[in-house]
Amino acid sequence: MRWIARGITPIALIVLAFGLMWMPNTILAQDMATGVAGEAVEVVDAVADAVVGEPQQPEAQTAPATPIDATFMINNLWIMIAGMLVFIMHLGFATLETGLTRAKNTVNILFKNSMIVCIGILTYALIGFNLMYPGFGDTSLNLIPGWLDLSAIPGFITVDAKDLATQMGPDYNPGYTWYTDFFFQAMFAATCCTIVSGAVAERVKLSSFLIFATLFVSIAYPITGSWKWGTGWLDALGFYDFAGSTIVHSVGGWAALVMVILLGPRLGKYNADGSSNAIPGHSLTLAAIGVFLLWFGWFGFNGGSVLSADPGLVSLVLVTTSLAAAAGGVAAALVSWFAASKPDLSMALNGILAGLVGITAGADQMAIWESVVIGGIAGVLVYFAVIAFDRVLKIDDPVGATSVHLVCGIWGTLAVGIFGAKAGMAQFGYQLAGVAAMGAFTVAFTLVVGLALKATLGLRVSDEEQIEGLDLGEHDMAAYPDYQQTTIKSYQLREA
Amino acid sequence: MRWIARGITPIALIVLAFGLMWMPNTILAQDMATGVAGEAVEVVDAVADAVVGEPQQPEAQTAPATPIDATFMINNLWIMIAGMLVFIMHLGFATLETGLTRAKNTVNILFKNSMIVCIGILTYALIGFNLMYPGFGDTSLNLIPGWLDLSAIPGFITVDAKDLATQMGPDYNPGYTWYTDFFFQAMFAATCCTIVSGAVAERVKLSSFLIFATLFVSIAYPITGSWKWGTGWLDALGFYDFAGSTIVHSVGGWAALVMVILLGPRLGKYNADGSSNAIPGHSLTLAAIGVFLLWFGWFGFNGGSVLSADPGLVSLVLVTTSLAAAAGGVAAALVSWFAASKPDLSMALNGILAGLVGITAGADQMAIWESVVIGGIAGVLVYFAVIAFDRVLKIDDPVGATSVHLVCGIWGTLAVGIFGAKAGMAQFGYQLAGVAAMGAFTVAFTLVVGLALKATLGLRVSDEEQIEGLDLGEHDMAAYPDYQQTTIKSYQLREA
Amino acid sequence: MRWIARGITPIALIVLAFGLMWMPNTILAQDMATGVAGEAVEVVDAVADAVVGEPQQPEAQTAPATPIDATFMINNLWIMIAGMLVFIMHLGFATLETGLTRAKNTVNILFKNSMIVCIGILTYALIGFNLMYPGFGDTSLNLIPGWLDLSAIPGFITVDAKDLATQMGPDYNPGYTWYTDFFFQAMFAATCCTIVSGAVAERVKLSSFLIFATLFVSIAYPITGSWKWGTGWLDALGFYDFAGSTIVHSVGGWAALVMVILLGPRLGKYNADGSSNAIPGHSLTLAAIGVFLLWFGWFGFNGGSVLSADPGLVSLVLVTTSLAAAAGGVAAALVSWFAASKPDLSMALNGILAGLVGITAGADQMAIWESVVIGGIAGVLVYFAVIAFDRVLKIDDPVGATSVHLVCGIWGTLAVGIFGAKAGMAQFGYQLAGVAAMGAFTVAFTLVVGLALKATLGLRVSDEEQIEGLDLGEHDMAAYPDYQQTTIKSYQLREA
Amino acid sequence: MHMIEAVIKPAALGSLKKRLAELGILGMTALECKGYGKQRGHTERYRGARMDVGFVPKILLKIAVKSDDLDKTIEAITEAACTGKVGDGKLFVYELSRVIRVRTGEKDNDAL
Amino acid sequence: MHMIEAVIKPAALGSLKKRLAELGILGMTALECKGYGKQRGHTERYRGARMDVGFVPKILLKIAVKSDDLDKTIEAITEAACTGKVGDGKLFVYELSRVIRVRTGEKDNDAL
Amino acid sequence: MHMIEAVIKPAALGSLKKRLAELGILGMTALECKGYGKQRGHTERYRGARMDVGFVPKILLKIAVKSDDLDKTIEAITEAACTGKVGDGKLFVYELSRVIRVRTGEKDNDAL
Ligand SMILES: Nc1ncnc2c1ncn2[C@@H]1O[C@H](COP(=O)(O)OP(=O)(O)O)[C@@H](O)[C@H]1O
Ligand SMILES: Nc1ncnc2c1ncn2[C@@H]1O[C@H](COP(=O)(O)OP(=O)(O)O)[C@@H](O)[C@H]1O
Ligand SMILES: Nc1ncnc2c1ncn2[C@@H]1O[C@H](COP(=O)(O)OP(=O)(O)O)[C@@H](O)[C@H]1O
Repeated sequence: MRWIARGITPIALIVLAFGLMWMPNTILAQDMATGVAGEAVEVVDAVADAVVGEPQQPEAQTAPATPIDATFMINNLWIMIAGMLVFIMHLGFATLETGLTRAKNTVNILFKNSMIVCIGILTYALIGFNLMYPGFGDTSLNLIPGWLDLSAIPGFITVDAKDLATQMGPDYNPGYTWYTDFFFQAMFAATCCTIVSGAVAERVKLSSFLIFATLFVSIAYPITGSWKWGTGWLDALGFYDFAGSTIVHSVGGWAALVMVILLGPRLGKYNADGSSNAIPGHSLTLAAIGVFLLWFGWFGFNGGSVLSADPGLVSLVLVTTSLAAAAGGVAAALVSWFAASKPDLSMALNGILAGLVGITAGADQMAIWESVVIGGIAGVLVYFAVIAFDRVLKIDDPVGATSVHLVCGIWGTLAVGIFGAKAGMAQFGYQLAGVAAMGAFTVAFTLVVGLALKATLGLRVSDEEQIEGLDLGEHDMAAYPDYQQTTIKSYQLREA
Repeated sequence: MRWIARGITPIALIVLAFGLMWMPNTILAQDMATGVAGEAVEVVDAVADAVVGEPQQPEAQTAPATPIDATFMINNLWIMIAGMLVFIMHLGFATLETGLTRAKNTVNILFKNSMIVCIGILTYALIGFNLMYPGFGDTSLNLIPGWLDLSAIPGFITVDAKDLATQMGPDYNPGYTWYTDFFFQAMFAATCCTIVSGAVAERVKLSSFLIFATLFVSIAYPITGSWKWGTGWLDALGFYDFAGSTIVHSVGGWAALVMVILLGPRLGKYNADGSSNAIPGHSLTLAAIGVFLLWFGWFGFNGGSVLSADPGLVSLVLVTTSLAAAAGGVAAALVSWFAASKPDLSMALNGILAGLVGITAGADQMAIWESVVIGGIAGVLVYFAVIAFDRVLKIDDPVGATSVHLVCGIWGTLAVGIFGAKAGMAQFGYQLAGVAAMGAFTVAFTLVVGLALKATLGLRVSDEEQIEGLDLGEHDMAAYPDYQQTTIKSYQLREA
Repeated sequence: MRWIARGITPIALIVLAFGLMWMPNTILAQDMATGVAGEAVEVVDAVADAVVGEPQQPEAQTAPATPIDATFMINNLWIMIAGMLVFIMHLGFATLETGLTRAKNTVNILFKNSMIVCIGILTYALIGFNLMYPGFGDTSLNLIPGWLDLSAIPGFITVDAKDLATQMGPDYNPGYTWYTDFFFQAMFAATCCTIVSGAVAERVKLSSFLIFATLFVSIAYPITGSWKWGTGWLDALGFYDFAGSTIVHSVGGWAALVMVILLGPRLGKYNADGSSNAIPGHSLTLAAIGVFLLWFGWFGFNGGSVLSADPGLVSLVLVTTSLAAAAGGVAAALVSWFAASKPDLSMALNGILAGLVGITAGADQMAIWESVVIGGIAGVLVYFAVIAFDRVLKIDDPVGATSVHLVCGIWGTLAVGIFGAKAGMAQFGYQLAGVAAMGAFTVAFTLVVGLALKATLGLRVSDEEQIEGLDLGEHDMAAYPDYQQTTIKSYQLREA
Repeated sequence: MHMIEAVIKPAALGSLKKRLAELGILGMTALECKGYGKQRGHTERYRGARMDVGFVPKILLKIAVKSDDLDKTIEAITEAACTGKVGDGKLFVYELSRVIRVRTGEKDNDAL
Repeated sequence: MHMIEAVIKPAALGSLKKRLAELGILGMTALECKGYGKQRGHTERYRGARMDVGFVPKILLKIAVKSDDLDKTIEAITEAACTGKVGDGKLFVYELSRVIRVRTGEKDNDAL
Repeated sequence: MHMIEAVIKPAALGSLKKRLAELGILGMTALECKGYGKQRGHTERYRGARMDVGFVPKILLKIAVKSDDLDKTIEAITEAACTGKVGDGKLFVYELSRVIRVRTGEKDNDAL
């Protein structure tokens, strides 16, 4: 009976989703298998037969029937590679979050992060992609034009009336095919959930979190995203967010903030007198690996957001991204060196991420020196944000997701109104509007879902489970059974 | 004297191989250095002088003499990048296998995995590549046409009569140069050996394993591979295996299965009453890192198997690959959640790999929903396969290689006859024929080599060495000398 | 007061650098924001508006105003990706160095490696890039033509008179934009510093090291680099170094050697009788991860040094690079197997790196068999070099940086005179000249800076801090607080 | 002089240390250990298999006290470590014949 | 009451625990330790250098027993842990002056 | 027979082992432990927060000796482990009632 209470809801939900995904499509799918995919496959065969099997038989070469435009191929190739780079960010998040939390919760964190990617991709195919980029389908579902457009939902990704041929070539978009578009955007989508995952780590109930994550990635993120990237009302207003300082990062940060408040701090985090204990993560090596991988993936996150392989723009974006990250890292390291007399690696790493988040909204708008300034300020901001959240606001965020993604996401979005080609009071206003609107929606959504979960399944594991670790409580597993763990530490002194 | 018994055979073999590789070629090589490579280098110089040294001197630019077709450049670039991605899969395998085994065998596993890559690339250059893609050379060595064609072996990769110029441009192949072809295929080749490496971990004798791996990657894999990808008899028959569900994965899985049976289970794995003990790996974090890296690399494994940068096809393959992986992960997680009341991370990770292996044979043939179904079924299959191998068949496979690569490799290959554009009874028959033929050959080959090794060097380390760990036994090293290992665990209870 | 002695100097230096970087540019920058960047942004907008927001609105597509040459786009794309691959080498170095040192110094090593990347990119933008590739600017600063040309320093990367438009298209260079050029070269620059970082690990004072690293990467590396890649006197002479066996690796190796000698060995490394103790690193898994990532990144390091996506050349380079790495790994493994009766993983890993360093100077000049020979010899060399440095010369280099980068860097550079299309006595002489000239400059520079630091801040932490670990001494942090460390080891026996 | 060896739950260490400090006992040595007793271990899972983990992580605390302090120390430990749940642990007390402080060579009660 | 401290080979823990359970002894505390004795350590290698590792991983098992149970417990441990090879380990026995169960405050024999 | 339990600084283990070997004492058992005493722990930092780490890593060395060897062993340990700085550690000595060598069943002094 116990697992029913714990497990049935997420399972039911996911099974339902799978069902929804297939049922309306099975009939259409039959056509597709012989139609849509069949067409694709004919092309495949033409190319593949010519190319695959006979590398040693030059005489067999036949060029693909219709020569595809080289520029289109390059653009498409870059966006696909960018999508892969964004994918590797999920490994970055997984190692970062694992490293910054305790060994006894490792299995739980890895499970959450693996599942978020899987669920994110599946639900984005099922509903998110079409919800975020509307414009087709039943206009009667265009409930509040520009604000809430459900018209694309009924059509699953490949089963609408659109001719696949047009989706696969430059007629769909000068930059990439429909599949490439989905691939790149789906990898983005899961990112915002992962941000929440880190903030709620070490005490959230697995089943509740997975339900929240599924709803967040399939509904909330696409709706706010569509306001700008789906050419919605914020886009019309003039709001600018190049690669998602707000659409991805501050949105994820807001959700993280609300969930953290609903959840409460980890056991032993705050003392009776209100003072705060540090609860160090179990491997700064893993954390550093995560930050390097995130930086690496960010080349695709920002560079791919050019949505073409335009040499000037993409290379500019790579340079501004790198300089902002570097400036953020150095700034946070120096601030911690000054403020605490010794340089703090965890802060330097956060500073790099802060710089990356900060430049994301305007990576294509900034000159070199501006990217350094934006990144540097983000690095300083993140230092004080971590301390403010931790000690003043008593927000217990084990990995600093709110400081990095929320605070620096807002900063980066506003910076587009301060620096770069778009700088100006009006633009600053648009940016503020975008931050506020998306923030408000996300906070409201998260509050509703979070409170509903709290009232039903519960959000928080028991205190016993927290002490024992979520790996045992939620998974009956241990991540590192061969190493002797040590429980004799300092902060136990204060846990009393 | 002891190392002679242990070490001399692999060394002799490898030295012999190196000798063979160089001796017949040294004379020809002289020509090459000034001829073949010389030609290459002239082009290099033309480009490099124009490009490298003088980024600040635009006036010095001279375009390469012969402008190369842009489409060819793009195709070639993608296949090169895909090869790099396949390379990183070896890191994925290394971390996955390391994570799923005990800390005391870590050095051994890392050594095996590093050496497999090195040996795989070297022997593939020496013999494998030409054996797999025959069609040139001495037709008298075409022993059984379509089945066993050794004609290409005498010519080492760069020293045959072929004109390099034709090998470097679209005349060789519309997709890539000869070097690119070799690079991509060589990275593939080592993969099948790595599958065996995981299954035999924690008790196989290093020297015997390295001999087996060398023979397997340089002889067995290219022969079965050539039946399809070398345009052999299975290709003629109609067998379809897009990126190697069978040619790479089930072949590796069969070899793993035979070796595991020859080797026997690890000490303490099975009790007197036949019941099975779990022997947990030492780091689920490493295992998760491995799975993410494998997924990342699979974009190149499947995406590169299009053998061109065709926008529609490659992006379709990336999407089907991702959705199958996601479905496999979710399915395995849910099954374990239902079956064992708590979700099992090791199973969820296996499920992701299962989905990837499953979609590999038909990644270019499936519609979105079909890739979800194939991946989902693979995720369920892998769960029950792990349990069946472990508890019913008493096959001790520490990393689940047989479940993931053999079972799901077969499933994926057959799925091409059930789903997608090629679905049909006839195709299903061809798929079955391919699976059976390659399986039979691989089992026979592995049995012969395995039994020969067992009778001579021995396959298995001593029980003392197993208890102490192969790191000390085979390498006199410890992987983690700074951490206190813990030996006080549960399953010792049952080892008695 | 204590932190002043420790921390103020590097801070002052970096703050100064930041100041220098911004001050002269702020006024110009205003123009830039509306001018240079503004222009860039107009193009961005044109493309982005057409592409980003409206994936579902095919009618909105407007191709970029000026269609960009496809070949240029491909070349540029490859160099950008190669830059990303070089970036990931920094993660490779970080994990390799962390793995090969003790757990108590992990935070310090990760901090150094993170900061080197950040500082390297920032200073390379500030001064290094222009110092390395001179040719513009105030000719009065061309102090010793071809030897020391400071003319480019006054102009920070984006603020000179050059028209951005020409920098962003094929007019700047047939291979890539100015930003791409900077991105790729900046990622290279930090590499040489990282080499030093590993060699001085576990006893160097953080502040002193950071000052040294900043000066080295911003001054010394660009000066020697400009002699060849900046079309300086060594280039004119005929010296050839394709991707930096000398310009990056042996230069880094010389600096490492000098610093190690100035620093002295770690406590407990050498006994009173002159014999040497092994001080094992804390995770061979991390070391192996590092080597795989470095190999992966080397595809960009060498492959990108073609400076175009030329299919024949880049694929040739990928193949020679892989075969040299493989041969180095196998050779070092076999030598250690023969010499010590059991195969040594740490040596096999070093052998892979040795092969990579060895092939770097002539990766585009060698035939397949030559790359195998060069890599194999490098693998043998590195084995004996490690032992010679450690036991004969009493150079305490925890990660073997001098053996890998200095010895094999020299070997690889000289190999261009022995093998490949350029082989010949004259070329051998040029190579020797290049090695000697860059070595002499680097040794002199490092001696001056190193002695100055030794006399002022000091180079070495106190013995107490060494025993306690630099993580506590320099950072007040512990990398792995959840694991019980073990201090009961063998070599303590000899520390007495 | 007596040595008290207390096997306690890891979570009790903080309060226990505080409590002992109040008593003026400022020296102790702690070791990671694993206990087996009435408190049953848990079940772990791995790749579909279950396994019973008999041992539970505990801390073994060694506190040498003057014989006069023995009773009050025992009392303090018992109170601070007691949650009333199975697995709270045990105290083992034995006599010490000598105590020496390495640094000064002080002996017995002077060394405590 | 006596405390038996047994230094044993890690591989012997399983059978030993089972054997003690048969005797009705269900409480014990285990610690990771490293032993130095007649069983010589091994040689390790690292980057071409050799080093002698003197200490061998062992388990230190602490079992408090009623004095009546002492002999049979010792016998049981000796049998279960003995492989006849150097390094099988040693048993050290000392008297306990007190035993207290934290949870209940039970004392001495009642606490065992 | 006596058991000497020495809490020492990790860095002292090497010289101590050498010194004991000179005395002919070749058996010992070492455990990782963490000590709390006059030697104050250090302050650690993590993400901007400070925390006091009270426990300092030490080694707990157990050496069983024949009673005749007790004095000279104590002396040797004290000398070898003494650096004169706070935290050098302490020796605790107690009587053993029995010693058994598992492999041979030898008892008491014969087992040492
Ligand atoms: N006879 C014994 N000898 C040594 N240690 C024991 C003994 N009995 C119990 N212990 C230790 O005390 C711990 C707590 O004992 P347990 O029976 O689980 O709880 P409780 O005494 O609170 O009922 C055990 O985990 C074990 O470490
Ligand atoms: N005098 C001693 N004091 C403490 N522990 C000892 C002593 N002698 C032996 N030991 C422990 O007993 C273990 C086994 O002793 P050893 O001499 O190797 O084997 P055996 O007694 O079977 O010949 C050692 O590893 C050590 O931990
Ligand atoms: N009363 C005690 N009981 C158990 N262990 C103690 C006691 N007092 C000290 N120790 C151990 O001895 C170690 C050294 O003691 P400390 O007071 O720091 O140094 P010193 O004795 O050299 O002044 C401590 O870290 C602790 O492990």
